[in-house]
Amino acid sequence: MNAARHHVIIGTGVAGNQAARTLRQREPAARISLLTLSALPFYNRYDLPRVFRGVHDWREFLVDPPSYYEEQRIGLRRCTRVVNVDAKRKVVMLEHNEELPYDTLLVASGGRAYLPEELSEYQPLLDGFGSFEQAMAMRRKLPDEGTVAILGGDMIGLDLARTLIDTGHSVVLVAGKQTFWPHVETPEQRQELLRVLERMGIEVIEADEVGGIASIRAGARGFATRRVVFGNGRECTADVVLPSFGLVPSVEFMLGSGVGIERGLLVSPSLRTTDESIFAAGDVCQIWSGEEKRYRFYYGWKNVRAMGDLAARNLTGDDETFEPAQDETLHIEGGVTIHSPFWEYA
Amino acid sequence: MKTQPIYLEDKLREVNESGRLTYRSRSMPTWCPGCGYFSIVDGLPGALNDAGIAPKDTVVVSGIGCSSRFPFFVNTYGFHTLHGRVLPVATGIKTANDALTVIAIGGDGDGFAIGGGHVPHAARRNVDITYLLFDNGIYGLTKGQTSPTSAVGFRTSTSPYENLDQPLNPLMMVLTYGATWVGQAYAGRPQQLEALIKQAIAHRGFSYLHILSPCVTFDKTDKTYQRLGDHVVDVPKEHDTGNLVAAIALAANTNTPALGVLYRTVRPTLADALDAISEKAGYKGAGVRRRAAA
Amino acid sequence: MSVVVVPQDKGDEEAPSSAQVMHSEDPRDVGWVIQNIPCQSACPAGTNVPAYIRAIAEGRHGEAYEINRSANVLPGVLGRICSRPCESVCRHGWSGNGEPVGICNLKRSAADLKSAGHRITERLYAPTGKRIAIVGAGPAGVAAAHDLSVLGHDVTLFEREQHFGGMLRYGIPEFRLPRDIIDFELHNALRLGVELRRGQAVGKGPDQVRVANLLKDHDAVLLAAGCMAPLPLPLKVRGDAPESADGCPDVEHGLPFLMGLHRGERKTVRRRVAVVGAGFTALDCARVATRLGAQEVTIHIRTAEEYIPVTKEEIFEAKREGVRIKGLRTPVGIILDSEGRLSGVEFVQNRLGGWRKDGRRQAIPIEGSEFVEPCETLLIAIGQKTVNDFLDIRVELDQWQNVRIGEDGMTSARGLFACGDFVTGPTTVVEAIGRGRLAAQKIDTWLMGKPRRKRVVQIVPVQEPLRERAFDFISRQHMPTAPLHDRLGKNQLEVELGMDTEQTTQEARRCYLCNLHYQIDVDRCIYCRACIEVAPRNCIKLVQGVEVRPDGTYGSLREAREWNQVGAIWIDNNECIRCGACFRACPVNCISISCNEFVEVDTP
Amino acid sequence: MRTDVQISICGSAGEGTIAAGDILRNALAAAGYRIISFDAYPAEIRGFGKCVARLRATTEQVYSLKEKSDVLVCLNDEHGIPHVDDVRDFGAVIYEAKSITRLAEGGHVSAHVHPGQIPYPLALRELSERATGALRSRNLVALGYLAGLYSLAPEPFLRIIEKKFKSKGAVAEANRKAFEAGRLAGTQTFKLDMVSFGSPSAGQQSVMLSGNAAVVDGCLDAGIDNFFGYPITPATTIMERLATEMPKRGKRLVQTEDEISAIAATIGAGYTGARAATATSGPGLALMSEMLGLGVMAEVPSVVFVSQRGGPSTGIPTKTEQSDLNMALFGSPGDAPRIVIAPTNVEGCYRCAGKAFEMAERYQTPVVVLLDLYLSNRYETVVMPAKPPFEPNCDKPLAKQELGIGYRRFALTPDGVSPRALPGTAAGMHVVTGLEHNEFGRVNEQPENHEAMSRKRHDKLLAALQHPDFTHYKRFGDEGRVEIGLLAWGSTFGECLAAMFRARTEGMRCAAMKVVMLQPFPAVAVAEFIDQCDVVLVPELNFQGQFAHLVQAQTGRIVHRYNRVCGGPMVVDEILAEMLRRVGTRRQKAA
Repeated sequence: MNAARHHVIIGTGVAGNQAARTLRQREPAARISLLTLSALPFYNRYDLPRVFRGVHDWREFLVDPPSYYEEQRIGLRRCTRVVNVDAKRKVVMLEHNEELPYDTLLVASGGRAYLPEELSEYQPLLDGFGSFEQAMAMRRKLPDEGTVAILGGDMIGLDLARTLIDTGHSVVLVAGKQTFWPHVETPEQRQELLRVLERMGIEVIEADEVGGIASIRAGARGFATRRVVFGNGRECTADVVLPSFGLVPSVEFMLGSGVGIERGLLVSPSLRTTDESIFAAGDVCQIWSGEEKRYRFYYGWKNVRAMGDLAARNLTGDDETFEPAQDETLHIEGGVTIHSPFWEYA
Repeated sequence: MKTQPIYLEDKLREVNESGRLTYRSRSMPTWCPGCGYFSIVDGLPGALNDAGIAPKDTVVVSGIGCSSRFPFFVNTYGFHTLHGRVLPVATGIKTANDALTVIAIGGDGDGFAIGGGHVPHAARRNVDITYLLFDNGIYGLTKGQTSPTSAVGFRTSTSPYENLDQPLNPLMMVLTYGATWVGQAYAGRPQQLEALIKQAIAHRGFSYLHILSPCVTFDKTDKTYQRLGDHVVDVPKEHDTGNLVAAIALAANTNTPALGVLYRTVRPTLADALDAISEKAGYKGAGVRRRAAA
Repeated sequence: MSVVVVPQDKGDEEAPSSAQVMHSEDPRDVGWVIQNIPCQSACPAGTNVPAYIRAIAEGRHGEAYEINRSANVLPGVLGRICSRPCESVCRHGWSGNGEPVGICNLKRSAADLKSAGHRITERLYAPTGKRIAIVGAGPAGVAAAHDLSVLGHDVTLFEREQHFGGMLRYGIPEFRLPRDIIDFELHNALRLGVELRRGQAVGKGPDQVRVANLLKDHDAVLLAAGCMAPLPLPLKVRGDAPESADGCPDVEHGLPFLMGLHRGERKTVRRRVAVVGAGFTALDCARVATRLGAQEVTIHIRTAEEYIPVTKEEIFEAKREGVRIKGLRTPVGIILDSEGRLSGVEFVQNRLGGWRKDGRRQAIPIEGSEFVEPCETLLIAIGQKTVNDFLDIRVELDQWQNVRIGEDGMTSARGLFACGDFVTGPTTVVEAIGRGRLAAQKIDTWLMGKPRRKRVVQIVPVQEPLRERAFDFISRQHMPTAPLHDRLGKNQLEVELGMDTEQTTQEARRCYLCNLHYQIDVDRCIYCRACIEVAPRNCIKLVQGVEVRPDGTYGSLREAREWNQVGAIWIDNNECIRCGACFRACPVNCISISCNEFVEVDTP
Repeated sequence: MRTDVQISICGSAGEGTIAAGDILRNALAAAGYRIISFDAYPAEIRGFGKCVARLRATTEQVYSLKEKSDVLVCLNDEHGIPHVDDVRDFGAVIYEAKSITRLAEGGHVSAHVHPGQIPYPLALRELSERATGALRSRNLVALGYLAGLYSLAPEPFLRIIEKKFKSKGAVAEANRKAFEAGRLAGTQTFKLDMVSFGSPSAGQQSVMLSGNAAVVDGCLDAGIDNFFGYPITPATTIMERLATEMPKRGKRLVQTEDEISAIAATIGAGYTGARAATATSGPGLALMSEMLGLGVMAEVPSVVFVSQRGGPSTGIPTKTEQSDLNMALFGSPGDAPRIVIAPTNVEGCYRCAGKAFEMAERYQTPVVVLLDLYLSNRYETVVMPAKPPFEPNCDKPLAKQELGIGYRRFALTPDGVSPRALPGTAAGMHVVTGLEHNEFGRVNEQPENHEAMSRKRHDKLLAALQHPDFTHYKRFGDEGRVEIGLLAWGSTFGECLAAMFRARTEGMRCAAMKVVMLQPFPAVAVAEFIDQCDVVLVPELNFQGQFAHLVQAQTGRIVHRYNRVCGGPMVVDEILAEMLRRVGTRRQKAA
């Protein structure tokens, strides 16, 4: 009967996909359902800056061809939103009003871009870079040599910035608390790092808070369409404004399930939530760290993939604990290039 | 009027205990939502149930058309025959076995167009069957063409300008054909409909019940719930159901269709006559068909 | 007591004659109302929400205000600071239906938009000559005083503070609840000759009135002294100048902090403020602190943001004002510097446990996971408890050391009643008001020897659907708020500005009017399913069975898949959103609508 | 860029599936694309019947649908799910985003979309209600979405919607709103599929016609005078359209009480020299068979359009089949030779309809035009000839001197056709009868007379094999000797043609021949074709191989049958597979 188990995985990011892969290897007969909000199969989000290098066919970003899921008998459910999880009945409720029963559930819903509450009223004027669709949308909005204002920063945003500079666009970075998220840097390091960014050709503005964002009537070609005003009176203009303040875990749909949640899903070092048959992996979970005596997030695709793999193994009988797969130190080489583990993917 | 609360569980108990549901088949009727036929397919079981006629002793025969889907939705014997040929087949069934309650079902087109030639003969022979005619004045199954009872001026796909032909008056026809029980009902009045079906079945001889029933899909102007609801009246108290002329007069008034029993008389049925013959011919038995029935 | 609001006095619409109105006590009708009007059932004061929202939608704001008053005497107040138990159960918020109706905001709108010359309508009872003393002029006391005075009793209200209102006035900051609103509605509540004794404490001390004497001079005494003592938080003190936490000027309890502020004392905070606690009080402290000029304000909670009993709106506004919330931590100590000033708070890391009986989440400290958060001011708002040491007569207490009351609302001492937070421990304002009214009812019953009023279901036919399907697509109206930069340093500036008439009407239209009861007359139904065809939800069903619960409410319908099981076609009122589509579609008019709601009538 | 996009819309009959397909194909045709389209709908008008509207828009006209659609629109889950498999990789699946009933696992379309297909959830119900306040217009929302997603110009759609619903006033407005709402949603959707429309084809303006509509145009252009009919699927639409068009031309149509009456009246009208016709399906033809015999015996022109459907008896009234061939050819008492022709595509419907009147008149006999549901109901874009290619009068001239006493209505002539005097002709008075008669029309049961007359009635038809300006049969594909030949009739030929071309691309030498004239039968030409093929395959939509029988009987050659009664059209891939199998085994034998 174990063979016929139904493993449901919420999220097709690095973690979810790795988990599916591992599960299939370990339980050839099991049913595996992979749920995602995306309309596309798993693709490499780290690669998205390439849309600015002329790659516009989503198939170029796929990690596995569509046939992979059929061969592996992995039920890939796209455009599917989970609205609730009934842990007692072991059922996932989908937004379109379908009930999906599971034997084991792995939550790998990752995180979405965090927008500070004080900026929430400007939402309509802001762009995103979290998906292929958003990336293409930004690509279409941005004229050649156009300007992107990145609010906050964070390593994902900075990575995009590198590409944009490279492709002849200009970047204004409005530095703030999360500039090097998820790295934690000392004030000294910070100054050093910002200087490197400037050397890369990024205009860095240190502003305490954004006082307002306005849309300027788009004039002749090349005219900026957004004006950002800061608390300290300074201001800048840009074609696209990209808030980039790190990620917040997507957990709303888990509130009804009764499992422990703080910012993310609280899991043991073996990635088990407070519910026996529900695990979590990736950016969505806060893992208890024995030595640090606190729940903490581990970012970076290597960690996330390791979590996916570990969760799958523990779901199928093992009981191992999570070991970070990559160091998170940020260092500068020759005073010119920044090295972040979050930029090293293959 | 006061809005009296209705309590579902009470209603359900009532319906279940009545036993009428046992006369329904399992398959859901597939007519368009709003179709008057739903009312009839609920009425016949009710009537049979009240009359205490067992499903096994009932045969529902139909021709072709929306109405003729009927046998599939009742839990009795059923014969879905050919277009217009319901009465001959029904006659055969009844002639071969008196013990059966035979209900013939048909629409206006099936009964008075292609099958029109059969009606007089079933009537004059006084075959002991009940003919429920669903009159919606249209060919529904073939998506809305004029039928023999479509009103003059009525527009359909085959009379896109207007229908020229005078509508038949089936009631007057069957009255003159010599039907021994003639009544009229309206799908929008389920209780009365059910009562009339019951009487028609109880009648010994050819009983004809004309049922006005709206087609919500193809008739937005003529036989609508709105118009029928406003115009139907009850057969006047003082009407003498033994008076053929009075009955014909009632039937002639199509502006305010009279609901109820129009005519009722007693005459030997086809079976009676045939048995009389075989007795004349010197047959001594108690009636071969009755034995066949046992 | 409460104004009996029936759709009789509906301006334009022709009023149904009393012949059409029927009253029912059938448990199934009672059950229907309880089950089908979730907002009213969830309201501790039993506010007839659909009735007042319908009044608003039809532009009768004054009437809407009265319908509110009939259930809770302070609509304008609750319209601002209610904890909104109703909205969390609103049918419009059910999965697939969108967002709940802004019931609370509408309550406020009714108060804001009623005509200037609005006159209060109340059905008064003849004087009974009975004298009643009430201790404490908080929400519970005031509600009780109002109801009892309406019932013809002679009420005296004792309040320790200089002004009435209790928690309303001293616990809640002005930017959430302007004082003139409190004054106005308290006046209306107590205008029926209630004798007011301000600054008159009840207790054993000198120039304090003794409860024993109150009992002597009155037919009944009601204790509604609330829950005014902060829960103590044991904290280890570490640092260069060890002394007790109480001595430290930078550590203060939230409630006294707010009360002091509202008594007019000058309050200050230093650069970084830590607030511990998870209730409205904690949030208020934090938001006051930002207004007093703190640079960095953080609320530290034992569980997590998702589990704290505060409305999302409050949390959102607090965050916009820069307040941060950190979870899974319990304060265990404070660190003082050489001057004995606060330099940090020591916390222990928690993990989440199961759920407590009260529906709150448990937090379990983890051995040896202590850590320090630097800060210069600590405000402790982890809850309140009752004080009953002022009682000079012995009464039974429960396990939480609160006064125990019986079914009849009376304490172990004859004639001495108690209600509100004083009995239940800390709850919400609307809860307190509900309790106060209940107490009033019980006192009245006890004094008069029998209940004078009873609750019945009134059923009034409604000619046609009162809604359009389009209303269901109106999105929830957002409460306009004061610009962020205006708020700093201004404790008086009200943050929520109130909705204008247009917004109000739009929001009111969103209400499904759950008190409308759609039913199919099974005997006249022809099973044609025209209604199912137009149904916007899975709300009309072919049924073969239904589960009826002991309390008269309907459980799940057993749907029929086969024709010979179809006992009836039925409108599932639980799914029904009162859009009226079926009513309009039925070809034989076998669908009827009635307005079913609770009313109170005199007992014979 | 060339266009070849196939779109399927499926839902329950009540959801306006067919109407949506109709608007879509007309809009696309108006936009200048070539269309072939075939809908399947259930007998129940509404209720739970499943139906599918399918259309293929191309740059040049084609006569068959593709295996897999590029786009699928599901108006409801239950009926949509089975069709998801018929969508190609990187194609689009559009479906209702939310269900109002609680679904069990797998109850929603999204659960069945292949990883290679692109899912497009669409809030059909909500958009329809928001736009119109009712659920009715879901189908229009879906159309708008297609237009938005694939950037199709809205004008043709709006024009068609206006036209289709103008009689219904408010409905048109509601539908326009629904369409616009859907279109907005479409333009706001990020298009991820690999489906796109090229610029439409230039060239002559084509019109969109169904097989039955083409028949009607043929009748009208050939100058039909009278029509008598009784409703029966799938022939009804012929009467419906004629009922609109004939009065405009002062011509007369009567809906009779049954088919017997319909054919009787038709023959009656034919007797007076009018061009008269009736239309029916198998069951109706059965009722008519005796009357047809009378038509043959009395040598009265009449045209009978028979649109075949699944049989026997009431059978499968809403599915296609080619199983009435035998009845059309032989179904009458006695030796009753009549002309039977069967078009293979919509344009053919037009030509055959017109030509049928010519033949009936010239050879004084009933002419049966065999269609089938697939051909009657399918739509194609057709380039209409500038002027009608039909002879207005084909009556054999009647010389004055032949009249008067001794006028021989049934004179034995070399070609067997006797000049007829129409009622009203002075000195032409005579009697026609169903009884055997002599040249004068008087009853005569003498053996030699009966033989002579039987031969006359038979031989006069042979001339039809040379009937001018008419395609009796046609060969396609490779010339000369071929490995395999396809021999087909009626609607099936479109798929055969597609299969044949596919086979050639796969390196097979092959040809396909269509036979339009079924009686009299072009035996010589067909035999010749058969002799040039290593193997001959006869695909047809009946179980008995009725056409294969005919071919073998008429040519004495052996052919291989390929019979399907699947209720739908032939499947190109299956024909191809069968060809490969036949050729394969042959090649093996050879090797």
